[in-house]
Amino acid sequence: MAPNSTAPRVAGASADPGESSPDAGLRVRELTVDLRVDGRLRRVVDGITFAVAPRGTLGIIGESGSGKSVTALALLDLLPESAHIGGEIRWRGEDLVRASAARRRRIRGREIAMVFQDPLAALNPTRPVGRQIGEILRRGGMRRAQVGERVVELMTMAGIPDPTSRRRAYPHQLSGGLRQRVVIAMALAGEPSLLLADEPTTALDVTVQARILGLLGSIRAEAGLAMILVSHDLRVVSHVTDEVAVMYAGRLAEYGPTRDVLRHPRHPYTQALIQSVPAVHSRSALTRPLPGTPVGPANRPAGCAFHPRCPLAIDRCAVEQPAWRPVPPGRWVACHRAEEVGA
Amino acid sequence: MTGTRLRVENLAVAFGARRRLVGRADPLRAVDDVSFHVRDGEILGVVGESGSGKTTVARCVAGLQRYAEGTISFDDVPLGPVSARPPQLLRAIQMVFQDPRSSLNPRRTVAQCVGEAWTSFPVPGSADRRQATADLLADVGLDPDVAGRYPAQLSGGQCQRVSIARALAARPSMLVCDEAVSALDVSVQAQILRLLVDLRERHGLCMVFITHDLGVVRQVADRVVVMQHGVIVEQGPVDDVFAAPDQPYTRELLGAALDLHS
Amino acid sequence: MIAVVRRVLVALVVLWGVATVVFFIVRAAPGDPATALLGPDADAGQVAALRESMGLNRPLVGQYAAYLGDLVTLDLGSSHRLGRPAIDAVAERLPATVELTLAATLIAVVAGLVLGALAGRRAGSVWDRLVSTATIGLQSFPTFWVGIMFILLFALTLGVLPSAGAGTPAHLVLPAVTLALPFTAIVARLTRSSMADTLTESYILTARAKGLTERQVLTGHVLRNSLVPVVTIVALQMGALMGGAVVVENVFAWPGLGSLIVDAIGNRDYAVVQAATLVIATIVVALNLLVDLAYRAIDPRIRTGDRA
Amino acid sequence: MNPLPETLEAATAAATLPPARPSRPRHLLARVFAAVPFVILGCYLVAAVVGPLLIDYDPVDTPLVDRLLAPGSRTSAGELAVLGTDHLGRDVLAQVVYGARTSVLIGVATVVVASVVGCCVGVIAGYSGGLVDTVLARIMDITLAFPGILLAIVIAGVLDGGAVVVVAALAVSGWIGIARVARGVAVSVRSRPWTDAARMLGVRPARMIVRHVLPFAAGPVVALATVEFALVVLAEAGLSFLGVGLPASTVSWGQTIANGKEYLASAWWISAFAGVALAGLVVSVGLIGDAFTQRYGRGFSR
Repeated sequence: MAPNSTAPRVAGASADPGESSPDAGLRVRELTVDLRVDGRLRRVVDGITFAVAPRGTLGIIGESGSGKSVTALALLDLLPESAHIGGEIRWRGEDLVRASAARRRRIRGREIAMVFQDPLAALNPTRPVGRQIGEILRRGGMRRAQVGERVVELMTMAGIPDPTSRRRAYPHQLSGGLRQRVVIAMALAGEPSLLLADEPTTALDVTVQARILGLLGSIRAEAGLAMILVSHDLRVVSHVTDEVAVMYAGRLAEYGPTRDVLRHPRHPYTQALIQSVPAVHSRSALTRPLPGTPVGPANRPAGCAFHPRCPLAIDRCAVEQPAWRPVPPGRWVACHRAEEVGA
Repeated sequence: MTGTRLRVENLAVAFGARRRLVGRADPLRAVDDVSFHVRDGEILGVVGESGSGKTTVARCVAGLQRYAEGTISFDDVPLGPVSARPPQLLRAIQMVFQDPRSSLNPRRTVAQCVGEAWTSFPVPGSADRRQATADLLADVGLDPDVAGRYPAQLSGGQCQRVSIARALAARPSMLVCDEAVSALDVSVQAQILRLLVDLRERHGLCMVFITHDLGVVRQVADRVVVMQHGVIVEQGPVDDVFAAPDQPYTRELLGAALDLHS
Repeated sequence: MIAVVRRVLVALVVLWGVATVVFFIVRAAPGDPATALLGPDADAGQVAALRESMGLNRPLVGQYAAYLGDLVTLDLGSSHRLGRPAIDAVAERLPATVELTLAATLIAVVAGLVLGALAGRRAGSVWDRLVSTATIGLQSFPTFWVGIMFILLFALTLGVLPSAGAGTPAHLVLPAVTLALPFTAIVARLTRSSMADTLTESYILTARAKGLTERQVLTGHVLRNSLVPVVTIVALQMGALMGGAVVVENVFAWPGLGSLIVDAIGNRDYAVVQAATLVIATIVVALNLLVDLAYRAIDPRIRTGDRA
Repeated sequence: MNPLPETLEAATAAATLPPARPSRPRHLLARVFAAVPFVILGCYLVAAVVGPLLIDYDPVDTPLVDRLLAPGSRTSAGELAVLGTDHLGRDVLAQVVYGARTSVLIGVATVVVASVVGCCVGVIAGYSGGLVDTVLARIMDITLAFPGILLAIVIAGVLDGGAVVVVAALAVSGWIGIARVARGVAVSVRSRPWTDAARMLGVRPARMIVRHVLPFAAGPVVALATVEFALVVLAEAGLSFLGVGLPASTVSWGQTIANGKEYLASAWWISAFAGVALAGLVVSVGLIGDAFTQRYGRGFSR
């Protein structure tokens, strides 16, 4: 694990100085997740640190096995009981890792809500969507008539046309885009302050994706939500978020304002990712791709996890895990040769 | 100008016609009046959203899907379903599938997967199986050591390379790639795209490249066919179509497609 | 609606198939039913007359056609041994079998659901292993032997329950429990695996993400969704239950269809065998049909016909 | 549609349940427990094969002087009747041992017949699809509508005894389950891209079935066949119990149990030991079948 002598000064705090008190928003420090895989505990998320200010947006980007989805599930305490979470998850100053299970459950949905990737799988096929949207309202003791009104309101907010009749529809009767809107309406039902969206548009068509991203943007602005967008798609993250955390093999490679990171990546992996994204609106030549495949927690090599694929790797990289260090202005990186990247 | 290899004319596929107890069946057209061609050494991109019929077209060309109307011919020989294709024609067109894992039989080794073609028809240069397999694996950038492994022991990108090697084992003239890179991580996707483009040059292959990712098409295709609801909306050279789309749907599609924003 | 009509038609076709199979099994029986019926002392004239009246002289196809024609008018032939229509004998015994199977179903469903739910809540838990192993035992013990051991214990040794016959609720206890045991195991195993499957669904994760308590997730999403397949298969297994009843009835001398069939087989009274088998098959097919329709009502995906 | 990225798939699966296919038990104790049913089954097989060589038994020889002797008694010939004698003076232990042979033979024969028929029908139906599949699936439904044991009772009862008839009667309902599993596997495999790839490489249907379908059907079919073996053994005993099974000259646990029923009050051991033997065999095979089912699954879903 990266030995961090100083508490990382988190870039998110500087984005909105007015609300940068340590008790606001979400601050994750040195988060580790050990999951039981084939009977063995494996460190799937290894010491990651980031923060999301109130109304802030963070993108977590990573390829398969990078631990980005596990991180999202860990934030909401949705991992199996055999999972072990270490470090700190401070939500409005309260450490959720040490909070009681009941307390964490009360935060789920009501303060931090989640939007999942596949809307068809995320919805119970045997119940009308309106009931699913209104479920926590009803369970919270709201009166039936009020729940109905609120459900229609939420559906309207999520841009679902004709909500009064649609709420009686079953998930399979709706298109992919509408289903994802239902899932979003469901997430909004608890009036959360932070929305955790895990690959919210990956299962959708491009045109639908554009609309859903637009919807998420406007809802965020109207309701004043903070958002974490977990995605493998750098393009989506680049359009939606102010800050980005790049994950590789369960660790953070790089973290900083999205625009800066994309323009001047400080980690060779980020740089390679950016170069791998094919452009639509301009002719881009095929670049020399990175060799090898992304590693998962099971086959993470010693030293820097990225060194076998890294064009800048030196002997040191195979031995010593790079420290998580600040790179001005407001950036963090874990690379021995960060200064030479892109140079 | 080089010659036309694949020619698809007025292709129509009636799909999932719902049978009714009373009244006549109403066929849902998955593909209607689709015509395009692929020239020698060319990569034709076919783009569209889900339900546009692009995969159905690919499967018709591959002979895996029966079609109601139209003709498909390769080098001016009409193409029937796979079961009716003569060996020469069968060999000529091979396919690379989307999901790298399920496109390989998990109970067979890489060598067995790759060599499957040779059990059906003799292919020049396949007399020494072991050597031929090693050559093919090298051709797609794999270590010959993987020959004895099972698909589960390989990464997604490696599986896709094995699929490509299996297709190449038949010495095809054309590859049909159905979302061949969609399930891969971006960094691996770039590798496979690079490999396909290299193979085109080395083996003089032409390709039909089905994808929903406009960026991928722009990067590798020479010409593009845009499909929506089973019909072709627009087709032409990639740069022309992408720079100045004629049709509103193409414009919408391009408008929705994101580039890296910085 | 069209789907319903189609299901009914299929059910009728199935019944026709069953009737055909029964017909040919009975015709394939060795020996001459007329001779068997009249005994070895009967003279040729008597046998010929009986053969004539039983329609045994006609060609097989003709017999088959006549048989189907009779079936349509609910004429299942008459028992020469009992000297009355076979359907009457069946009708007389049917209530006892229905009583027994219903009682067994009730016991099995209640016990099975409870056991299965206990096991399915946490796969791999102690409860899960306990129930899984116990159900294999329940399924493996032969009902006819368990019934005999019950008689030995509760009737002969303890003397608390009657060993055979019917009439009082006490008479029902041993046969119903015996018949219910393997069925309980089936229901429990189904419930367990169905719950375990449902728990892996993404929408369960969604429900947890909403902040529902584990209990609310269980009642609101898991139980309801896992019961659908259980109900279906339980009803499909009713056929097996009626089959089991045939055996159990013979252990406890329960005056139902099962004892009737075995008696009739012993006496080569094929009209009764045929009638009883057909009636049981009809009940099973009708049950399957009902379940199918009920399934449509429960699962919206099927009701709206969007998924096959 | 894009598949789930592997992480999320793994994470969501992990989030709810341990892996569906349990790995082999790792603890020594667990291994010992897992081996128990195999050992018991082995004892039965030994008894079935070797037992009759060691113990003489003649079902027709009825020394009435020795009738209804309690377990542990001495017979008039001075032999020890370990498990007692029945109402005709025949040794119960001998019946238990000879019965094992009958059960195992009938069980194996039936399961082999049912598996071969079921596999052929199922694979052909599932792989060919279309009308053939529809018709065969309908036939399966028709056979399924009969309660299996009732069908067996009617067939075996009407067609008068004999091992062949009993095997046929039991196989008639036994093949359906196998056929359904085999069909499920075939349908699922047929839609996998690797079979499409093989078709494009000119692989013929026969080779396709052998190479790409049967290997996947084998596991689930063996698992189900094991479970069916247990059910067949039960059903055969049931038939014999009802007197519609094997002829009286063949020793069967079901007959022994039926014989003992009349003497329950005075000679419980006749029914009891045969039943224990029967249950022991069925339980151990059932446990083995369960382990197989967990390892190979009921089909090829997912």
